[in-house]
Amino acid sequence: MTAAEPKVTVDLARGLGLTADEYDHIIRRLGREPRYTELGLFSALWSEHCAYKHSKTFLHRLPQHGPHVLQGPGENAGALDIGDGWAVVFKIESHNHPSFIEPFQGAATGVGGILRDIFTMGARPIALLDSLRFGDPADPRTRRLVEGVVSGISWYGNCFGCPTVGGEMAFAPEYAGNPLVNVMCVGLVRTDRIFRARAERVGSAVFYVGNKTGRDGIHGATMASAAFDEHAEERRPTVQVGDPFTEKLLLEACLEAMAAGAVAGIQDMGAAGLACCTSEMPARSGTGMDVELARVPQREPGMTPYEILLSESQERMLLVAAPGREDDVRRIFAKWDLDAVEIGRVTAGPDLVIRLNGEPVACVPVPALAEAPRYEPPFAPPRGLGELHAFDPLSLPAPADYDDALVGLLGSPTIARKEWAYRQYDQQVGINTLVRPGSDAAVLRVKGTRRAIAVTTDGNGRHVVLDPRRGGALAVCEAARNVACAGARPLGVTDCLNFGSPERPEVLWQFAEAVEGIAAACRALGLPVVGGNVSFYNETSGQAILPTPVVGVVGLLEDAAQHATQWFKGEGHRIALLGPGEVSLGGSEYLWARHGRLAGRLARQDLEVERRVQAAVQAAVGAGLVTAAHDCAEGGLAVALAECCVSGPARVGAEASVGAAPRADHALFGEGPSRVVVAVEPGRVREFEALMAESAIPWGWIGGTGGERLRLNVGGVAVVDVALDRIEQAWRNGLERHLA
Amino acid sequence: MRFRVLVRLKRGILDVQGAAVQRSLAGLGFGDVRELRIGKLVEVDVDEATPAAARARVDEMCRRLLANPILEDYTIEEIEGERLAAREPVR
Amino acid sequence: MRFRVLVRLKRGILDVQGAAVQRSLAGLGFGDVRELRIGKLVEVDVDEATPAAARARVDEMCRRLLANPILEDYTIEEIEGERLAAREPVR
Amino acid sequence: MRFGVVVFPGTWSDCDFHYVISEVLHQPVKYVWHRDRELADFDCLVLPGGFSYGDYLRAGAVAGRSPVVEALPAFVAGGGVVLGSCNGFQILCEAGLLPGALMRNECLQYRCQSTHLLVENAETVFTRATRPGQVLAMPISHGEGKYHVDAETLAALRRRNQIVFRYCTPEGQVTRAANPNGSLDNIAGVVNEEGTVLGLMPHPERAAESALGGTDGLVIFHSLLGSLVEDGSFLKR
Ligand SMILES: Nc1ncnc2c1ncn2[C@@H]1O[C@H](COP(=O)(O)OP(=O)(O)O)[C@@H](O)[C@H]1O
Ligand SMILES: [Mg+2]
Repeated sequence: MTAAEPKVTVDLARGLGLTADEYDHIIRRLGREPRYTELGLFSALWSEHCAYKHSKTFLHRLPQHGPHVLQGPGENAGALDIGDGWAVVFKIESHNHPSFIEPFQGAATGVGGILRDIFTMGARPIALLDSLRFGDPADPRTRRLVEGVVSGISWYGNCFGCPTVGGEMAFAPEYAGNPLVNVMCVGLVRTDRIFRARAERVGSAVFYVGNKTGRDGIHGATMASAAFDEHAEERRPTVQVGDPFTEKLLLEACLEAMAAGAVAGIQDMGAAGLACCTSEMPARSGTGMDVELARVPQREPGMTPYEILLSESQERMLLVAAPGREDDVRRIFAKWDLDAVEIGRVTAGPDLVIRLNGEPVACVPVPALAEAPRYEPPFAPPRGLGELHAFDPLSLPAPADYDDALVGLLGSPTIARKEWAYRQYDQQVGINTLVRPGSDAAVLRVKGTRRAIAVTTDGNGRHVVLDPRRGGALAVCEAARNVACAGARPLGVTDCLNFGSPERPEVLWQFAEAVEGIAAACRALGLPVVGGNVSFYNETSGQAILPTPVVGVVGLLEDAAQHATQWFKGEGHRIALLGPGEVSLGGSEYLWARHGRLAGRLARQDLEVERRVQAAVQAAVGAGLVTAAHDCAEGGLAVALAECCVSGPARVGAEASVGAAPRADHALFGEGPSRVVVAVEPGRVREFEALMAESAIPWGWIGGTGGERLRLNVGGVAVVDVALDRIEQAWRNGLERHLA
Repeated sequence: MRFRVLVRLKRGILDVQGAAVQRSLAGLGFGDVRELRIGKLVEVDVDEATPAAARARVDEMCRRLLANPILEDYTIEEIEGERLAAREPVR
Repeated sequence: MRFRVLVRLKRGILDVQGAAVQRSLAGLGFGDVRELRIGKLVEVDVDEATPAAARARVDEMCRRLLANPILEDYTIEEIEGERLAAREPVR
Repeated sequence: MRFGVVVFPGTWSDCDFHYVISEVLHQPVKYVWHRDRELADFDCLVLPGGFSYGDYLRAGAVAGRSPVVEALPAFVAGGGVVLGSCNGFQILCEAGLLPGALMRNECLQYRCQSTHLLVENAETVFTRATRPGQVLAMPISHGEGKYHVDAETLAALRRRNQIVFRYCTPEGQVTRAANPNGSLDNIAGVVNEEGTVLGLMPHPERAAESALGGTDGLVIFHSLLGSLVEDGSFLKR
């Protein structure tokens, strides 16, 4: 085998994605030329994906601390204390590239990966959310991607048995060559039972558990090395295939082994597989590891050390056993029909020693692998931003018929109801789901307590491209506001930063600005970022996606019964609009859906007002003063009101009026931060008014519920008067119509 | 003309189904199964002038829809018989 | 010994998946497909002394697990070749 | 009443049934491992939903041949009753303990949604607490729930009143639109000839608390509890 190993040169290193400088750096660090397998370790661990070479400097701007934080970034997932001895563990991950290559399996394995991140912390996953972006559904290729991705998520999540309770699905041509598949998972664990990816005690046995290793997803660079013999075709890296059944067994076996006290540390074999685990676990603990690859369960004959180390076969973990508990590990995994093989030991370090049949094939100091170089390449705003900002949306013609304009917007793919997707997802397994998909945030009870959590994801690439800093902040604010509308206090954030190539100055600028915005909003709202993911290089032939930070927020309800949903519950309720009056058509869904334009300026945002609005909504829901609460997001006030009318089990009409505006479309479809629609029963109006006064936020009554129509007046003029039936038709069937 | 398309996972791709079925068979006492792989069977009846044209047509269908080139290989066999699946089953 | 088991829905049972694939093919311009049915392919390698014994064994697997007699028929064919699915794919 | 909830590899509604039986109904309940054959401790066994063995071959096929399922006929002959929901129903059909088979949904997609069930037979131990013609709201969550039997068996099922639930509109109309998966005759649940084994695709355990959207699923449990007579046997139809 060693005979077939390619000679290590700077060209080979380049072929594996390392730069010439990095290659020199490796030689200096080792004091010699790396061996082939060693080079493989470096290429994987120093990749952008594992090492955050281009993003680490910026990510340090994000606030990571707070009173509830039990675990911040750096572990498999973050953890927050939610009281009564429970912690919520959560994280979001991207699987964009694999999903483009093979939508079904790519999305499925994305779900698998994030589930493992949660249960390696000792938590039982209780909810998934999927945040998706696709190109124009008029393109049949996009439709195939959508179908593949949604059915892949459905298959994996349903088979595994974790409900998918929320997410997003938006469409824009910039995602055509690069769809986004971000999946968030939330789990629950006792605060004193959180596990970490550590390899602390020297001499501890290191176990490989789960599925066998194949040549799945190995760095494409192996292809070059396989050209040395006639088995090139067989060695080709292959697409990763998900196995949710084995994952479910892994979950049960891991949690059982943890409960039995047989586990000291554990990590999911995700990106860069065994290479990543065997270096990251000792790196966190200041130890080393000595591993025998011949013991690794293999699915295919003749795998090289390089392949075994870099394989990304799914449903596998590296587990460090508690001292003397090796047999318990074996017994528990055998009970669940899983491989659990001792492949090595924790050593005093500092080296990671990889052997094949006893012979070392790699011997590298763990810190060298963990300390990838960091880059701070130049960044600069893209040209042309000024022109985009200068565009005045009111230079476009106003709609001749506002009924049609509203109905058209409601039926547009990004705004239409997403039931076509989420009815394919089990939303209830675990019997915790108090609010299912279809409201601002999903709400799940915490059994055995009075509490519940609210979860959501949000992000709007159009906002970010026009103003990355404000767009980043808006994503945090919208997600937190969604959770507040459900009645929860936002507790913490996980973020998935989807951008183009960081080697392009304008992309890196967008990234830096967006992170700055996210950080500012998190600080203003008191939200720590406890985990996340950076996905760069989302571009096809030089066309980058819209810069898309997706923000996941978890919030807490002290009383599960006091939650709200977005739809009107009955007639005769008064409708209030909370938050500032300023909106803008710049970057709005209306501007895109109706005029095909992405330009203009975003509305200003005051983070202190945002904080107070969220607190006011949460207090109003908590006190039982509102019968519905809905955030105004894409599509503005008109779409929010229409959704309040038709998204519930029974339709309820409404009439609302807003003051004079530059133009009615600006008032109705303009988007702005910090705005929430609520409904209040007549008997609670006084109490509600008192609470609003106390909250010191801008707000006002705008109308009432009742009837079979939605009527909207701007500056005293009736502009919209549509039957709910028409609204519902457009909105409920919109997505299916576009995907048909 | 009737054809049978056999669609199989490429070598090296984890055959989740096959592995699971092999394990269950072993549990049922069929430990003598050395290997088991699961694929798809597509039987198709096409209207074409010549057998060669028909086969080319089926091949095109495979490339366009029936097989996923990233995960699967396929083979095409011509079959005899009156109607699809009307042959005598074993039972 | 290697066998190929073809599992098909019984005649008379609506093959919804097959019909859907046929429709998609028509949408792609393959309107010349007269009929299309989808089934399962199970390729299995068993260790037995004689071909007859091996075939009987596979038949037993079908009856015990591989096919559901309420919905499905199956046929068993012996196959040649080195390894399962190692035959030359069309492409 | 002593309940057992059977756990196969890949089962996921086990914890939900366990929770409802112990926390909502306050009845004794234990988990039963799929390799167990010793079932004398139980009056009622629940085969819950999930993807046993991944459902990789056919839904319920592998679990239908497991030790605990092989022990079920004797359990039933000894006076026990069995409730199979979702994957549990699929398993009971695969094992031949109930007639018919469950095929891929006609829409070829997984469906998680609420459904309404018309009670066709209110005389079984599982439905005694209902009225004939009553409509129950219970959610479904499955990809393979299209019930199929041959014409002869269907006639026999009707004759013997073995069809217990059919999908219907909220008003009780058995229509095509109310059928979420293309099931023959809108069939959602059937019992064996003796009336001691019930299989249904919907999830009664997800309709057992008002906070989660309804309590209609509890009538099945209330029926069972009301059917258990003093000597520990069940009231026959
Ligand atoms: N891909 C998806 N998966 C699951 N739920 C989704 C998905 N897309 C949207 N939803 C749900 O549909 C509802 C509306 O989504 P969205 O328009 O993004 O709401 P909002 O603007 O209030 O955040 C939410 O409950 C959301 O969770
Ligand atoms: Mg949103």
